[in-house]
Amino acid sequence: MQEAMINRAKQLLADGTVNRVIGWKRGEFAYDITPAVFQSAEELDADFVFDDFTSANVSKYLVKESKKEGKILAFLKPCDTYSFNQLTKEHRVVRENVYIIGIPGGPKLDAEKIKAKGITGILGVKNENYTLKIDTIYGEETMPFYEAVLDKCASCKSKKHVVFDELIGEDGDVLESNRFEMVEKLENMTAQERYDFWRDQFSKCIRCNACRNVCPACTCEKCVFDNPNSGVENKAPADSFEENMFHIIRAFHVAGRCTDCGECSRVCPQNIPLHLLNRKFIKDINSLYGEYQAGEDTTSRAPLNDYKQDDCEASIVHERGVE
Amino acid sequence: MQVNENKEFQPLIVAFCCNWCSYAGADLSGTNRLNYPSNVKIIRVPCSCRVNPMFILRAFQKGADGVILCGCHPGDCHYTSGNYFTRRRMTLLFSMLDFLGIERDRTRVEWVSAAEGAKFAATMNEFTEAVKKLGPNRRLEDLRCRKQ
Amino acid sequence: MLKISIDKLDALFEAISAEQTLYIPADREDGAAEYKKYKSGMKLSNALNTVRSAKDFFFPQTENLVDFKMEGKNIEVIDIRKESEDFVIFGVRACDARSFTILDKVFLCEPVDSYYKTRREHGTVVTMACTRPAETCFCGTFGIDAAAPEGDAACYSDGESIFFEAHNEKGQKFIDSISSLLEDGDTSKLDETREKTRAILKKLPLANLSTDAFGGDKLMEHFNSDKWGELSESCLGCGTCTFVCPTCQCYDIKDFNTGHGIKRFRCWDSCMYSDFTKMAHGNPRLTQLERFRQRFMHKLVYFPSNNNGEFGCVGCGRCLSKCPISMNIVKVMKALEVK
Amino acid sequence: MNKNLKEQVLRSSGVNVLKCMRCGKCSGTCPSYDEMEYHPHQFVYMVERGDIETLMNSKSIYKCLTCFACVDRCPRNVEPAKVVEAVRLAAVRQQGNNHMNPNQIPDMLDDDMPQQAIVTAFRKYIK
Amino acid sequence: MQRIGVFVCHCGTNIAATVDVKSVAEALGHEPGVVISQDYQYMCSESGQNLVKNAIKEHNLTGVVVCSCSPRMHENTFRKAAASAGLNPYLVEIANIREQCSWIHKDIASATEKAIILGKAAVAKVHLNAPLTAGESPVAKRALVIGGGIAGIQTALDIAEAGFEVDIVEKNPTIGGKMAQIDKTFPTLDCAACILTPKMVEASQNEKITIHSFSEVTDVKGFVGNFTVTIKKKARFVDETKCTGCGLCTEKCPMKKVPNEFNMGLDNRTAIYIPFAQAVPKVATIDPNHCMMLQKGKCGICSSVCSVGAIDYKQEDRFIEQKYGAIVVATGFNPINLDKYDEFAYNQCPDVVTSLELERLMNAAGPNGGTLLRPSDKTHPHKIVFVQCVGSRCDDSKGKPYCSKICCMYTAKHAMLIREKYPDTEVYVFYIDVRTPGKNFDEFYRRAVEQYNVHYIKGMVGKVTPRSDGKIDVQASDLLANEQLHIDADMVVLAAAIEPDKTARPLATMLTTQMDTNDFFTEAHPKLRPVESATAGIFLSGACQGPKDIPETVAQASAAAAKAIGLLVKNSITCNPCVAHSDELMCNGCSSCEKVCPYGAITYEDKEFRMPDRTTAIRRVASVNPAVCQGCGACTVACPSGAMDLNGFSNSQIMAEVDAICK
Repeated sequence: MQEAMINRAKQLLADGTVNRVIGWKRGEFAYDITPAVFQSAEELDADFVFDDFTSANVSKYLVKESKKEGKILAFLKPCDTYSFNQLTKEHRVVRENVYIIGIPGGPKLDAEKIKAKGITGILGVKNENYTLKIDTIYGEETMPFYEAVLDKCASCKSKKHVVFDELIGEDGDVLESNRFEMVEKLENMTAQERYDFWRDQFSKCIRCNACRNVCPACTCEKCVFDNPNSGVENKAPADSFEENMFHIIRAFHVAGRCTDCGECSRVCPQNIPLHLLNRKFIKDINSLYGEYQAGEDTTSRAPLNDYKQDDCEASIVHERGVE
Repeated sequence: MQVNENKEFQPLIVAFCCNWCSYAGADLSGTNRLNYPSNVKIIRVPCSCRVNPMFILRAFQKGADGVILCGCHPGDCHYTSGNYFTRRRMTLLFSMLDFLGIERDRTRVEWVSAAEGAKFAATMNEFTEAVKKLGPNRRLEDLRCRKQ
Repeated sequence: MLKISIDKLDALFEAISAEQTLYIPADREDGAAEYKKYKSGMKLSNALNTVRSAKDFFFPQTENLVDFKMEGKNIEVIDIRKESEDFVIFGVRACDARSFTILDKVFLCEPVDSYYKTRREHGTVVTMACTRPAETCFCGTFGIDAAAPEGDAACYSDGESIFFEAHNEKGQKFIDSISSLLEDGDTSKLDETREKTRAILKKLPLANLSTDAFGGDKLMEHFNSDKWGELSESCLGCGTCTFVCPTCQCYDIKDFNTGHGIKRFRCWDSCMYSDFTKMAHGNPRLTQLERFRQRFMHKLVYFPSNNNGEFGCVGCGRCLSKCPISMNIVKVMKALEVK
Repeated sequence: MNKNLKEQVLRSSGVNVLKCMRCGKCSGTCPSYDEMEYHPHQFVYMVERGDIETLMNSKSIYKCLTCFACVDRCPRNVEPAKVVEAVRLAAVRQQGNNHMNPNQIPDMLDDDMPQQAIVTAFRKYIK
Repeated sequence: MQRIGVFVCHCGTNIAATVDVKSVAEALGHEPGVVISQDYQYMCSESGQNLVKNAIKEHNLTGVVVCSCSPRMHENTFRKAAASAGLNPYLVEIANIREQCSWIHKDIASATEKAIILGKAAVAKVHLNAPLTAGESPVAKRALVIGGGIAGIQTALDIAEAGFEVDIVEKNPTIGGKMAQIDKTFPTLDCAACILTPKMVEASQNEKITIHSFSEVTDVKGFVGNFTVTIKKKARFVDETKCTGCGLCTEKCPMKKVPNEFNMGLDNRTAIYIPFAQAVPKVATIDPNHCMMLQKGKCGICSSVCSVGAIDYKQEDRFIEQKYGAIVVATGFNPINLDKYDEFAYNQCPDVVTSLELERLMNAAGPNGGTLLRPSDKTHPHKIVFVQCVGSRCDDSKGKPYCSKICCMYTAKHAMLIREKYPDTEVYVFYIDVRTPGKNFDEFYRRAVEQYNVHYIKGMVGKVTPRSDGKIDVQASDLLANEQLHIDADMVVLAAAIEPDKTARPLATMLTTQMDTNDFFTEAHPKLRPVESATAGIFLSGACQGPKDIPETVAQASAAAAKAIGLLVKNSITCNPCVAHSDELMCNGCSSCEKVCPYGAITYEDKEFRMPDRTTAIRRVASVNPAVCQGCGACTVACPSGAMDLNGFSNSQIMAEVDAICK
């Protein structure tokens, strides 16, 4: 796959279709892969990588890249295409300036999950028949592939590319995923239990903004939390309220726009399951206003920018679920 | 004289009212001398759709124990569709607050027309009682703002 | 050397926490470790290191500095500093221990930061030697010996017992306070363990990372390097690296209106943020390239330039594992040292 | 009047009888109209009123051919045939223990009787 | 530094009885920024207002807070007072301590405490008030009427009567619309042509009215008072200015087999045609789909017979651009397509017709010259069945959910006319309900029953089956007799539901007006603003807003005209200054705000910006048209970056109020 991608990228660079390529660059170890822009065939040969760890969603980079001179080739996984489409819909990327090659999605691996098994000193990771052979300073270790899969991939919603100029590999389908399981589980807890759960999670927050800055829906020119005139600007949670505030408002601002790409939870250094907030909104929107998948198209009205005269009343919150 | 140590908890209620229906409805309940607790403080907004979730959280942060949002009945919005957006926004916001374990009865949306002075007063009485039962807002408060 | 058997650690922690507040690295539900206030039954984490560094103890993420009270049009200033209590941080790794030295250079030089100083004076740092370094470790690059950590007192484990060694008076006082639980022990197995650790340290993938290309005098070589563009391209501008870093010490001071007064507090800031060092005239570093460069130039050039060659990094490797897009100081150093 | 019966009919038919605007198109289109004591529109109305027992006791429930003409043509998607079927089902269920026993059948059994008819007989006829 | 004046009103005892106004004034006097705090018996009285005015001048106030009755009562009073003292009127805030405090609370202590808090909130808000100036925007003195039916004609005539230029855009070759096709009108049974054609002629002769027939609106830009509309004048291949309407070409045209839409396809017309004798403008139009010259390049007869040389086979669509101050939508209705109602055999049997087809069949200018004959065999029908509510009042999947309103009356009319003219004909009307509200309407229907012996039967027809003997079997249930009927009819007339014209939806998009799910235009307020759309400057006339009969249509047409005239007489419009505005540096250009704006006040433009990182970038940013924005604030919440804010109710102002109340 990696080779096919490099070869196609070289062709497109050579025939002038694009003048650069966005993809992933290999790192020091097996897993520390960085999104990068490649300008030449040599750079591609030297550093371009596509493997079980290339999980980063590069669509957000295209906000800036697509406004530069010339066309850029972007390799997008199915989940990334949803993000890209949503950005197109919101006029944040210039579609004409991006040549999209759809590539197969995950499941991708999570180095944290390998480390959580107590495996340290990781030098290399190989997938042999869905068993990971991990070469470490302390000898070789093995673990089942699926135990190291990223959470976001474990509950993958779609293998379908919703936008592309060409595909490498085959296009897949929208999947029946179990992605709302944990949301449901929380909904069925008592309010006190839910409160305790989230307090436990949010109290870990260090407001590093990784979730926000990686989020392809959070592309504001200036975030309200960075804007001293917004009245809610803050840099660090000085109180539990501010932890709540940041995550509620962030989830609200991306409600109906979040494609559920799962990057927020992937990058959280404190392992806060932030995607649950987004999924709660998605689940509510689906059940209250009809199925809606952000990024599926570029024309539909976002649920929060739309209404029906017979929408349910807000009191529905009082009438359902567990108190 | 005996001083009552256990003073009854008096919640602070912030009510956002749209200028055209609910604020007028509140005025009407005043004109008709319909009582509701002085715990309720009204903020006038042009339309219920002007109310940003940030305002509601801000009220809780600064010490409110309950926030209620009043607007024109669906279909009667002065701006034709404002309250429809309000309804979706607030449904989702309240659902999220509930999801985070914040007591449901601290927030509410109520449609009150300019003619419904009695409904306004009744709603405020009911809501204040409901919040009183919940006690002070502890789950969504900013400790720094707590009054000593 | 004085030692205690590992199975008696509970008793040790109980004894320490009876006297003063004790913080130990403990495992969280999600598998990561963090410093927690010791409570009975809590177990010392086996993890190599905590997600957040130990700097929080002396330089917390947010901290109230002073209160103002407004009565009508009058303003009253209230000093809210309270008498601090003594505390012990147990199990600090060599890298984090060195980070305190670096923070000291910032906060204890004139004008002395009294908030920091008070906490530093009341805190006893008890370090723990590493035995299983990870691939992300490169403390050796900065002359740190993970098998012989600094701190007021140091601990070493040979797998069965933990040995104690005081480095200063405060450390000695700490060991004295628990001496009833300690016994004299044979260090031959410990020496073996240490040698083994040192051998592993030499084999680490980043063991050969060198600081030769950096230092206070290398400003002109790197400042205008064309590598910065490429390196910073992927940076999201979040503050993860800064906030998990044990040596990052930038902060902002802000006022918060509680409704019945003003709280002036300081909180961590990150040079990666777009409004970092925003001043009346505007912002001196307008692009992510400049902000990105600032962070690494500060650690590798400016800090040594102001502090007799000491680098502003301790090689703990937190940024390596936590950066959302895996861009980090190692990649920067490797890219810049190539001419 | 039996409120549970009404509930049962509404639930098993899945029909919202309140949607009916009483246009009578169902009866206008019904091929079995003349055979029926109660006509499709009456079924809908009587179910709305809760008068289920009368319908259950009427032969009309077996006269409906389930041709679905009424379902197809009802302007308001009320689906009267489903109501008829639901009443029929309610009647069948109520027969309960009053069904014929299998061992009673041989006496009456005609060799040429198709099997399906025998099974239907279990449902329809009481002792 | 702010210098704020606080004025606490006693309102006689209305406030002072339950609120200790002195201590309110005292407490607010200590608030930051407050330089003077006074109480007075009646603040709204002249001397009270003078108190405010003098204080403004004396203390050079930068803001005024009046603690008094509801702002809905006296906000304007105090704003005017401030303005007369030289303070911007929008620097005045009212704390409502009467309706929302003294009148609802009995306990003096708690009422006073609350009054102080409300006052503090107002002070906190006024700190952040900005002086606002109401903008003005000029009004183009010309109206556009889209649709040339009776609604459009009436509106145009009324506007022209008031002295303003009006353009009518009609998509068909002639104005007149549906009413021109109708034979008689209820409840008076006078001839439709007799009352309509004079109006059509009046419209064509009125100097102020320009008729763009065979034309369509293709683009609308701008806003109230200042619309720029592009009109496509479709090629009719006949020079309108030359054609005299003599009709020679239509006689000579060899292509005579084109279904005649004016007669609902019941007879044929020629390829070059004039829709009907009284057409306005009376000029010929070539139907390019059937003209042999345009299709095959052979023929040219019309051109050779035309004595004025009006035929121009090379004519192309022309586009004209015009500025308008007001736009009236009068796009009307159409009967629905009956394809999906198989049970009525409309597509199988020529003798099953719609009501509009019946109008033509009975019209003297219709295909049969006014004699009612069956389309199939041209014989007299002796038994006619009318079916009501075909496609109306249906579940969404089955048809239209609404009542088409006009069918009951025109069916009564048809039945009566038939019985009058052909007394040997039996007429049956199958109805669900007979709905005849309106002046002289129910009397009309009763006449059909009592005087003309029309058989009204309650029950919907279930099935219509054409028989081989030429009769039509109509199967229905008589709900009152509780029996099923079979009627062997000669003709069946279906009262098809009516729906808005297909051109309405794209037009609504162009106009940024709202539509309901049935594609009827939504009025600004269902009760109080029934002829205006929510978008300022766009008015609604006739059936485009909902099913209507002719009297109602004409009434609404005149009402819409009155509203349009009310706008056109103004030289400029004063805009509400409390409008939204976008901080372009923050704006993402994501279009969220545009989606929630009910007025179409937000547009986007690509602007060049000097970015914080010293680069220059073209960015898509929102801009709010202050003349169109009504200040609801929906956009401010839809905007994730907080770039949108609302004058007079800004984020910081509302948060300051929240803070003050929660102190």
